[in-house]
This record gives sequence, C-alpha cells and structure tokens, in this order.
Amino acid sequence: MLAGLPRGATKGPCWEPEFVNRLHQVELIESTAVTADVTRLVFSAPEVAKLARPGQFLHVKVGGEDAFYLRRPISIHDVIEDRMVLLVRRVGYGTNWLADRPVGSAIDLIGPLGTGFDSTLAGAQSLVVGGGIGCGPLLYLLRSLKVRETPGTYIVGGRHAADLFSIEDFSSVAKDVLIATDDGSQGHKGLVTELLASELNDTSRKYEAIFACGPEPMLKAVSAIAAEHGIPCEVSVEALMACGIGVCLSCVHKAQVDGSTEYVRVCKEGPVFNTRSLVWGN
Amino acid sequence: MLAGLPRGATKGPCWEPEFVNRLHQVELIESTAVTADVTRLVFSAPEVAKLARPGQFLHVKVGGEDAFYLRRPISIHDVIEDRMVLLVRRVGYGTNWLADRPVGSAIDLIGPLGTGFDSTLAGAQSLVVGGGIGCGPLLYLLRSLKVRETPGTYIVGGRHAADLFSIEDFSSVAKDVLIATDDGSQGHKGLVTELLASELNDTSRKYEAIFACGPEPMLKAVSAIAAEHGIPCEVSVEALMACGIGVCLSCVHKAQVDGSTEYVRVCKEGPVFNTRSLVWGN
Amino acid sequence: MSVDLSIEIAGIKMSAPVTTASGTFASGREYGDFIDLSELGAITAKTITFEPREGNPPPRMSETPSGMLNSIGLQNPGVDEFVEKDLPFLRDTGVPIILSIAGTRVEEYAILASRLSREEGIAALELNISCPNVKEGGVQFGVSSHLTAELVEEVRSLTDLPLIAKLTPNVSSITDIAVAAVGAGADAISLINTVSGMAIDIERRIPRLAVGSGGLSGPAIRPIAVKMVHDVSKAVEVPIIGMGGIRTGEDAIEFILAGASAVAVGTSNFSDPMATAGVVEGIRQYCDRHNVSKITDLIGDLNPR
Amino acid sequence: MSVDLSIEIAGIKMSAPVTTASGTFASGREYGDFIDLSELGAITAKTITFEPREGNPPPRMSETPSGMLNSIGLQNPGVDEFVEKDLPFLRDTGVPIILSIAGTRVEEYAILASRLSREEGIAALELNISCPNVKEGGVQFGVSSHLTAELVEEVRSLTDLPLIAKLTPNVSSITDIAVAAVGAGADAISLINTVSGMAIDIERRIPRLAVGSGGLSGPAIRPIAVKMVHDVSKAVEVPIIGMGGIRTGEDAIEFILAGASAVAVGTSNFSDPMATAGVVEGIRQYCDRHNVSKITDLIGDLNPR
Ligand SMILES: Cc1cc2nc3c(=O)[nH]c(=O)nc-3n(C[C@H](O)[C@H](O)[C@H](O)COP(=O)(O)OP(=O)(O)OC[C@H]3O[C@@H](n4cnc5c(N)ncnc54)[C@H](O)[C@@H]3O)c2cc1C
Ligand SMILES: Cc1cc2nc3c(=O)[nH]c(=O)nc-3n(C[C@H](O)[C@H](O)[C@H](O)COP(=O)(O)OP(=O)(O)OC[C@H]3O[C@@H](n4cnc5c(N)ncnc54)[C@H](O)[C@@H]3O)c2cc1C
Ligand SMILES: Cc1cc2nc3c(=O)[nH]c(=O)nc-3n(C[C@H](O)[C@H](O)[C@H](O)COP(=O)(O)O)c2cc1C
Ligand SMILES: Cc1cc2nc3c(=O)[nH]c(=O)nc-3n(C[C@H](O)[C@H](O)[C@H](O)COP(=O)(O)O)c2cc1C
Ligand code: FES
Ligand code: FES
Repeated sequence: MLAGLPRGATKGPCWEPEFVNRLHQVELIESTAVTADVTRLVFSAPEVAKLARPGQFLHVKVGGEDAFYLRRPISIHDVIEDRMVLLVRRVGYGTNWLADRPVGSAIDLIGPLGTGFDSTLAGAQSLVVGGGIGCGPLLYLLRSLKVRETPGTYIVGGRHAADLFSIEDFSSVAKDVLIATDDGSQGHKGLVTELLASELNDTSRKYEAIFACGPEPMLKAVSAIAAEHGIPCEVSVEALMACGIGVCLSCVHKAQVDGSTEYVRVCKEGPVFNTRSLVWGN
Repeated sequence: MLAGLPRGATKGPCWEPEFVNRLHQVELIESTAVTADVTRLVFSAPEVAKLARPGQFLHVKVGGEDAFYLRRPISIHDVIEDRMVLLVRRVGYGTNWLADRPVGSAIDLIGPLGTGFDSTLAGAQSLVVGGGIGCGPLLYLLRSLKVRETPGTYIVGGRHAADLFSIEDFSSVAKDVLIATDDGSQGHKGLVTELLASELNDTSRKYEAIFACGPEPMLKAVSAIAAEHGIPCEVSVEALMACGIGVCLSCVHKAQVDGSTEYVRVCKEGPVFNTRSLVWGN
Repeated sequence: MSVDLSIEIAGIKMSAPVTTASGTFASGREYGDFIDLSELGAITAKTITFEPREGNPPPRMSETPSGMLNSIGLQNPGVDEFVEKDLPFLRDTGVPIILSIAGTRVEEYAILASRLSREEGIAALELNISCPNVKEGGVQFGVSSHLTAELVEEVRSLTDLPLIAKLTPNVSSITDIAVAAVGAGADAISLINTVSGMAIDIERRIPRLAVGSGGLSGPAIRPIAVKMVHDVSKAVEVPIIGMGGIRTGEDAIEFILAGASAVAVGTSNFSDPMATAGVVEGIRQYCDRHNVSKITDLIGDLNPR
Repeated sequence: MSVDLSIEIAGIKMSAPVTTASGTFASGREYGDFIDLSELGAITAKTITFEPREGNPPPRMSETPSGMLNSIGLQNPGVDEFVEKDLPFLRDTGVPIILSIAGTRVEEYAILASRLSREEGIAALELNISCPNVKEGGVQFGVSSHLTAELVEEVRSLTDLPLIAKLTPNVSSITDIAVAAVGAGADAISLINTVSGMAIDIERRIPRLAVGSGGLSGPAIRPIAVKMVHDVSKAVEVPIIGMGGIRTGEDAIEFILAGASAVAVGTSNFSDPMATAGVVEGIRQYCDRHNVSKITDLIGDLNPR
C-alpha cells in the first residue's frame, strides 16, 4: 500500500529525500521564446537552486490573486548558479499565463519536489532520451552527469527540426547529441526509439543506464528496449497534479511495490521511476 | 407591467432612446489617481463619445480572457472631444482591475446605456447634488447644462475633504460649487442635504430642477426635499447589474408605472429616474 | 467542407444546435443589436406565466466564483401581453420559437398551453418545472417524478405542440425525473436549470439576495450539467437540450459529446453579448478541424476510456 | 482585544473553528512543512476503510472553472496500517483528531468504529456516507434518510466517540438527511462533500476522468454549500462543520454566519498550502475589525433583509 512504500523505495540510496516543501517567491529575470510554443524562463531563485536535483519539479502558482487555479508542475530545466531555468510549452491557460509573464514578475512556487533522477546509476556510459517538451529536465541531468565526469549521450526526438530546442545547451553538457525527427528535417528520419535501439545494438559501447523523459508511449517503448537489453532505466512520467506534495492522490501511476501492484504518487514517489517498478496502463 | 412600460415613460420626451448596444474596444490613454481610492481613466472612444449623454453608463468587461466575470456598470464622467472619462472607485475585484489597467490597454465595453438625465428640465436655475462616487456622472451633466446656457449649481458632499475630487473640473462648468463634509474639513460641516435645503429655502433663487446622484439614503432625502418644494427632481440610482441592457431583470427598482407600482429596470428605464415615479424600498 | 449543423429536435428544425437559455435572452430584441438572430437554431424566450408576475424584490443578483446567483422570481407581463408585444417580434426573427411556461398549479400550465396552442409561429413549449426561486411555483413539480409525470401528461393532452421538459438539478436522481417526463409524453428534455445557492454579505451580515437564496448559473456549474446531460441521455430516448455554463463552441461540444442534441447559452450572454453567435461559430470551427460533416454525428460520441 | 476563537463541537475542543476537509490534507505531514499544525482547531484525516483500497485508475483529477473534479476513489492503506503509521503522527500534533471512516456496508462502519474506539487520541469519528466516487460505497447511505439513520444508529451503539455525519449535496433535500442523521444519534453534521460532475476532453472525445465522472469541489461550489449549511442549521440543533470552496477567512465567516460552528478547508490547500492557517488568521482579523469577542457570537448571526 501507499503508506507502506518506504520513502525512496523506487530510488537508489543517494536520493534520500530531504524535501523542503517551502513556498518561494522568485523573480523572473529573463524570458525568451525558444520555439513557436516553448518559452525559456530564468528566475533568480537562490534557495531553490541550492536544493534542486535533476528530475525534480516545481509546483507553480498561475493566474492572478482573485481567480482560483490549481498550481502547474514544471520540471527544473537547468540550474546556473543561483538562477533556475524552466522551459514552458504553451498548451493551455496556465502555461500561457506563465510564458506571458513580464520580466520582473514575482512567481509563487513550491519546490523542488519529487525524487529526481538517480545519476549514480549512470556509470561511465549512459543514454539520455528526450521527446518533445520532455527534454526539459534532461539538460540539468546531463549537466550533473558531466559534473560527475560521466557525461551522457543525448538522444532527442521531435516532429520537425523547428520543434527541437536548446540543442547548443545540450551539446555543451552531453558527450554526444543524436537527433531524430519524424519528417527527417534534421538527423535521423524516424522515431527516437529507433536511434536508441541502434545505439544499444552497437556492441562497441557498453551503456549502463538509460534516462528518459517524454510522452508516455515513448517512455513505454524506451522501457521495453531497456528491459530487452537488461539496462537499468529511469523515466520521468507526467500526471495531472492537484497538490503536488503527496496529499491528494490525484497523480498516481501504477507501480510494483513489495511484489504487488498499486497506485503510487507521481509527485512524491516520482516523477522519476525506475522502469523496473513501473507498470504501464491502469 | 414591465413590457407595458413605454420606452422613456419615466423620462421627458427629449431622451427618445436611440440605443446603440454595440460592443466597443476602446484604448486607455490616461490613468490618474484622484483620491486614495478613486482613479480617473481617459479613453480614446470616438464612437461612444459621439453618442454619450449625461447620466448614461457603460457596461465594462473586467478580468482576463480566461476567467468568467460579469461586466461592471460605470457612469460616463465626462466627454471631451472624442475622449471619454470614467471615474472608478476601488471597491472590489472589477473596479481594482479597471483602475490597475496600464495606459495603452484595450477595454471592451457596451454602451452608452440607459436613459440619462433630462436636462430640458433644468430651466434657468438648477441644483446638481452629488455624494461620494455618485458625483461621477454629474460633471458631464453640468457641462451640458452650461452648453445649454443654463449652468447648474453643484452641491457636493463627502466624509472628509480628502474624499472630494475633481472640484476644479466641476467649478469650471458649474455656476457655483457648494461643499459639505461630515467632519467639516471643507465647506459646510454636515450633510449635503442640509446645504440643499438651505439653498431651496433661500427665496431669492427660483430653482426649477434638481439632479442628484449618490448613495440611496441621500437620494431618498433629496427626493423628499424636492417633493416638499414641488421641484422636479431626477436621480441616478445604483443597482447590481448582470446584462446591463434590459434582458435579465437583475437590476430592478420599484417605480410607479401607469398608476401601479412595479419593478422597472435600472439599466434600461434608468439609471436616471424622475423621483415622481420612483418608489423607495421594496 | 461545409459542415451541416442542422438538427431536428421534437419536430423543431434548427439550423444550428444552439438556442438561448430561458430568462437570459428576454425575447431577443436586445441581443439582436449585437448578433444576427437568424443564425441561432432557435430562440427560447423568458418564462411566462398566465397572470403577470412582479418578481422578487431586489437585490436579485450576486456574482460568485465563475458564476452568479439570481433570484428574479419569474417577473413577466403575463401571457396576454407577451402574445401581444413579444410574440410578433419573435415570429419575425424567422427562427423557431420555444416558449417557456410556468405555473403554480397543473391547471395553470394547462391553460397556458391551450392558450398558446391557438397562436401561430410557436415551435415548441418548454415546461419550466424547475425554477427554484418561486416558492409556490415550479420547484414542487421538478423534484418529484410523480408530479412531473402528472404535469406533463395533462399538458400533453391539451396541445399538439412539441413539449420540452426543463429539469432542475436539485434532485437526488435526475434520471428518474427525466424518465417520468418522457413516459408522460415529453418530446425532449432540457437541463439544467440553476443550482440552489446562497451568498452572504459578511460586512452587513445579510444574504446578498433579498429573498435569501437563489439559483447558481455560469461556468461554475458546467461539470454538474455535463454529468446530468450524460446520465439523462443514457436513460431516455428523446433529444436533450443541454445547458449550464456554456461560453464557447468547445463548451457546447462537450455537452453534445455527453449526449445533448443541442445546447442553450445562458449567463454567458451577460458577459459577452455575442456569446450565442460565438458558440455557433465555435461549433462550426471544431467540426471543420475534426472533419465532422454532420453535427448529428457528434451527439453522444464519447469513447470509453 | 484578543478574540476568543475557541469552540466546542460535540465534545471536541477546538482552539479555532477551522479543520481540514477529509482527503485534502492526508494526515497532515506534508502541510506541516508549511504551517504550524497546532494552530488548527482540529485535523480531519483522509477517509479510511477497513481493508486497504487501491482507488480508481488515473486520471483522477481535472480542473474546472473555479474548481476541480476528483475521482480518487478512497485510496487508503486500510485501518491497521493507518493506526500504525499515521495515527501516532496525528496524535503528536496535539490538536483534536477527527477520523473519517467509510465502508460499503453498515457492518464495515461498525467494525471500524469499534476498532478505532480502542485507540487513544481520537476526538471524533466522521462518517463519510457521501463519497460519490465509490459505486459500492457511501453514496447509497447518504442519499437516503432511511439508510443514513440505520447506519448512524448502528455505529452509535458501538462507540462512545462523538459522531459527525458528513453529508452529500447530491440530494433533493439535504435537511431530510440531516434530520435523519441527528435523530439517529449524530452529534454533529459536516457538509458538503463534493458535487457530482463530469468533464470531457473534446479533442480525444473521452471523459477527463478515467472512471467517467467525479466530485466537484472548490470555490465554484461555495454558494451551494453555504445554502445547504444555512438550511441544515435551521433544521437541526447539533453543530455544523461547513465546507465547500473556502479559501479565506471571509469565506469561512460566510459559512459561520450561515450557521456553521466551524469550517473545513479542502481544495484550497492545493493552490495555497498555507490556506488553513490563512483562514484562521482571516477569521481573527474579521473579528478584530468587527469587535467580535467570541467567535460563537457569530454562528448563524444572519440578519433578515
Ligand atoms: C512532473 C511534471 C513536469 C512537467 N514539466 C513541464 C515542463 O518542464 N514544461 C512544460 O511546459 N510542461 C511541463 N509539464 C506539463 C505541464 O504541467 C502542463 O502542460 C500544464 O500543467 C498544463 O497547464 P495549462 O493550464 O497550460 O493547460 P490546461 O488548460 O490545464 O490544459 C490544456 C490542455 O492541455 C492538456 N494538458 C494538461 N496537462 C497536460 C500535460 N501534463 N501534458 C500535456 N497536455 C496537458 C489538457 O488536457 C488540456 O487539453 C510537466 C508535468 C509534470 C507532471
Ligand atoms: C448605473 C451605475 C453607474 C455606476 N457608476 C460608477 C462609476 O462611475 N464609478 C464607480 O466607481 N462605480 C460606479 N458604479 C458602481 C460600480 O458598478 C460597482 O462599484 C462595481 O460594479 C463593483 O465591482 P467590483 O468588482 O469592484 O466589486 P465587487 O467585488 O463586485 O464587490 C465588492 C464589494 O462592493 C460591493 N458593491 C458591489 N457593487 C456595488 C455598488 N454598485 N456600489 C457599492 N458597492 C458595491 C459588493 O457588495 C462587495 O461587497 C455604478 C453602478 C451603477 C449601477
Ligand atoms: C438571470 C437568469 C434568469 C433566468 N430565468 C429563467 C427563466 O425564466 N426560466 C427558466 O427556465 N430558466 C431561467 N434561468 C435558467 C437558465 O435558463 C439556465 O437554465 C441556467 O442559467 C443555466 O445555464 P447558464 O449557466 O448558461 O446560465 C435563468 C437564469 C438566469 C441567470
Ligand atoms: C482530492 C479530494 C479528495 C477527497 N477525499 C475525500 C475523502 O476521502 N473523504 C471525504 O469525506 N471527503 C473527501 N473529499 C471531499 C472534501 O473533504 C470536501 O468535502 C469537498 O472537497 C468540499 O470542500 P472544498 O471545496 O473545500 O474542497 C475530497 C475532496 C478532494 C478535492
Ligand atoms: S498531486 Fe497530490 S498526491 Fe500527487
Ligand atoms: S442588468 Fe439585466 S435587466 Fe438590467
């Protein structure tokens, strides 16, 4: 059962949770459109920056004072000194509201939240796979892998070349960057999972871990490929969240816990899960 | 009954309604705080300015695109060439939203609405009585009286001197300005109705009409004084409005129509009523 | 591709699946200044009663989060004046006219129905058995299957006009009431009327509405309405006119997918006087975007999860 | 002047008239990072059942205008694990603990009540007879006066703990249910639980919640809740805990003036993790501003219009 899940049960020991569920008021100091619908937001956020780990997210208040809106979960894209970077894709009210904030705005957020990636899994060689806005949290992961001197290979997919973003940023922290687009407008023409499979089939490399973030069908495919090759794999899953801190049980995903399947909280036991414990579908 | 009320039944013949219930997008070109809680907003609004008559109001959309709010009725304070001036007192969400709009904002409004004051009543001498934010519509009325060469005497009341606003504007269009404050910090110490009564008791003047706008208790008192002196009196009343155009029957006030009392629409048959036809209380 | 938005509900031929929610559009005159009324599928006029009704004392309105409370209390000039002054205007719009009627007793509905059956140019009668504001009025019918059936049956026997029963959401089981209404001869069901609610002015410690409480409408109640439309559409065979918080074409599509054959726009008119036309246009755009050639294909087209 | 915010409800001594709405505060651990839990009048924990419950498949949540739908489906670890892992933490907060219980049969409530009566540090039991998400669960009790009475009576006979009956708003007459619960021995009434609702993803043409529909909460339902609290307070003599869309002290005062002796904060916690503390502070400020010396003076202090 849920309450029976030891904290960090699905995680390596290095991510001993030391949550600081504090509210922060952070200042937006930079806002740049990086694609037609993705905006890069930089905040001055020393406290959050200090605590943030790759794969964690922030629960961000959207909308003015007078209207009622739930918070929106947004991954930590990068941390640069005391600044925190988010990538926001405009999909609805909240993300548009965020992407439209003028520089200088104060934003109210909770975090960092969730368990994050276990970069100790990585060893010398790892693959970091991203699709769509799911690439967001991977930059900071790659940066931390590089800092650990185990830089990862970044495999990224998108529909067109125009949907890819921040490739230079990724290049600066990844060992290598491999690109797939549905229409072949850049890199491999086809799915990111095809690139992943061919990398793994290349026996000259010995990958020790896979990290992925993107749409659920992609994660499921990545997970299957990892299982096939017997490689540890962590994925960051999405879920609709209300509280973001483990209270409401809105955000659950099916997982194996102590040999039985149950619903675990994406906001608390996740959003990053080892695919070993994750169960796809309801 | 309501549908039986001939348009303009409670009005003089000059206000033959020629409503143009069109939506306007107008640009905010000036915003100034005139007291601690009253803001003066100037819009570039040629179409509205052309049609606007003293005592009419606008039904203004407040709040962003994504949240649902009803419109807010705001009186036309003044019309200067193709500009329209509103005075907004901060009392809640909508008025704060309006008063906080940055210059350059586009505001969506319907109007001009309602029947307005019948300035033909005025004759050579008239009294124009205002209390609180109710002074709003009276500037444009006084201006039109002046244009007709029958300038009115303006009697205004407030709690303190600090609550009075735009006195210079009023002075420039009124024959005379008389002030009452509750605490005597400016002008007569006491109620505006006391000033009104003493004006009327001064037999050297022969007032032919009274126009008033302000809180309902004040209007009721003014109405009683007018009746006592047998002087025609028009008051602009407030009501909570949903549609603002005569559809929903939210805004009603009790009135005499064809010898019986019924609920008439403040937004359509009003907001200005001849006190002859108005019934106070439910 | 030009989508076919037309739909026939209980013999009412609507050019688009959009009408107005009774009491939020008067008889259409005022909104005719903002939109082309002939683009609407039908106009549903404000509820009328046999005798004139004064309505409730003001205040009659209070804004609430994403909605409003009202306690108008069915103010209306009575059927005779309505027929004389408003019906000709409505007829002239050229769109089907749905007349909403209410009464305090079965006989009053009956007499109204007979009276209106003699008039030209009425497409259907909507039985407002649900207005929560009038103590001695409709609410008693709408919360009881038995009374609803009795009422519909009686009116049914007196008129050949299509009958739409408009249901109140303030019940334990809306499907029971819908089944009763249809069993007694209702040709269509419309729902929901307003949800009972109350707001208090805490500074003055008085209710915000003079009569204490009123009916909640607007986007706040949309999820409640969608659920009830969905449930009723599974329970009865007749077409449903769905309403409750519809602002856009997308909102309307939500109701249609839930099982409504048409929708009505109410409170949104007040904030956006072009809302009805916008809903028609929004439905058209959705259909274009999704290659829907006939709106009827969308009715109840909800996939299981 | 320091206002006395304390209130006693069915023997529960609360230092402030504010508790948490069951299911929106878990057992308080998480929000304890944001607020000082000891400032709350009581903590009402998430509903527990006898056996562990897996809950409904996701998605379980959908935002709506000024509110949200949920279909959690009472996921919980069962009473034994709760008593072992959560109750000690709750006890340690030092504030009165209200445990919400639910079951699919009267016997399950009964067995839970007996089981919990043996534990230390429980101030009261709240009977969740109203969760609309669990088909085979509480909803059947809460919509029927008869079943409500039967349930309360049975539980009453098995425990000395104060009993709070938590009512569902999805009924024709909430006062009937309240009267039945009190008649059967409920020491207090809490209301409202969520309002049944549904939302549809029109792009994918599927319900937004995996199980189709869920419960609406948040500011959108506040007017519905205020009305029901008001009506129930006129119908029964026992204290009422009011909830539904409370965000601020002002909102809480609205419920208290309507007749609630205390309030619970639910959905607002999610957007503002300090909401409960803010409500306590807001109530205090209102009392200061209005020279209210005892919060109890405000209960039901509504002037007629
Ligand atoms: C752990 C986590 C990390 C995330 N990180 C990021 C990030 O770094 N950058 C980013 O832009 N987004 C991220 N998301 C997604 C983001 O939270 C949602 O896009 C956002 O909540 C949508 O809010 P909205 O008000 O803009 O859209 P809404 O108005 O709520 O919804 C608009 C439409 O988008 C759909 N939608 C809602 N949520 C999602 C979703 N999660 N994904 C796709 N469509 C959705 C809705 O069903 C609806 O049809 C993350 C989500 C999670 C759970
Ligand atoms: C015909 C007419 C003309 C008006 N002209 C002006 C004007 O020129 N300038 C101006 O500032 N206001 C004017 N008002 C009043 C204005 O419409 C309201 O103050 C406004 O609607 C309040 O909206 P809000 O969202 O700010 O307050 P809300 O959040 O709706 O309410 C905040 C508080 O103020 C109270 N309140 C609501 N409406 C009024 C009201 N009409 N008067 C006083 N208190 C109210 C509420 O009960 C509540 O307690 C006019 C009203 C009418 C009917
Ligand atoms: C101001 C107002 C007046 C209403 N009058 C009536 C009425 O006379 N007859 C009726 O059947 N419904 C009446 N209703 C209910 C609406 O027709 C509609 O059922 C309800 O408001 C829900 O739709 P909405 O949320 O789109 O407004 C009224 C609603 C409002 C807001
Ligand atoms: C996510 C969520 C979970 C809930 N779980 C429960 C529950 O387990 N037991 C219960 O009695 N009520 C439950 N409720 C209902 C709340 O306790 C409360 O009655 C309702 O949400 C109205 O209050 P609000 O608008 O402040 O949230 C839940 C509500 C939400 C939003
Ligand atoms: S979002 Fe509330 S438990 Fe995860
Ligand atoms: S505000 Fe709707 S009729 Fe006046």
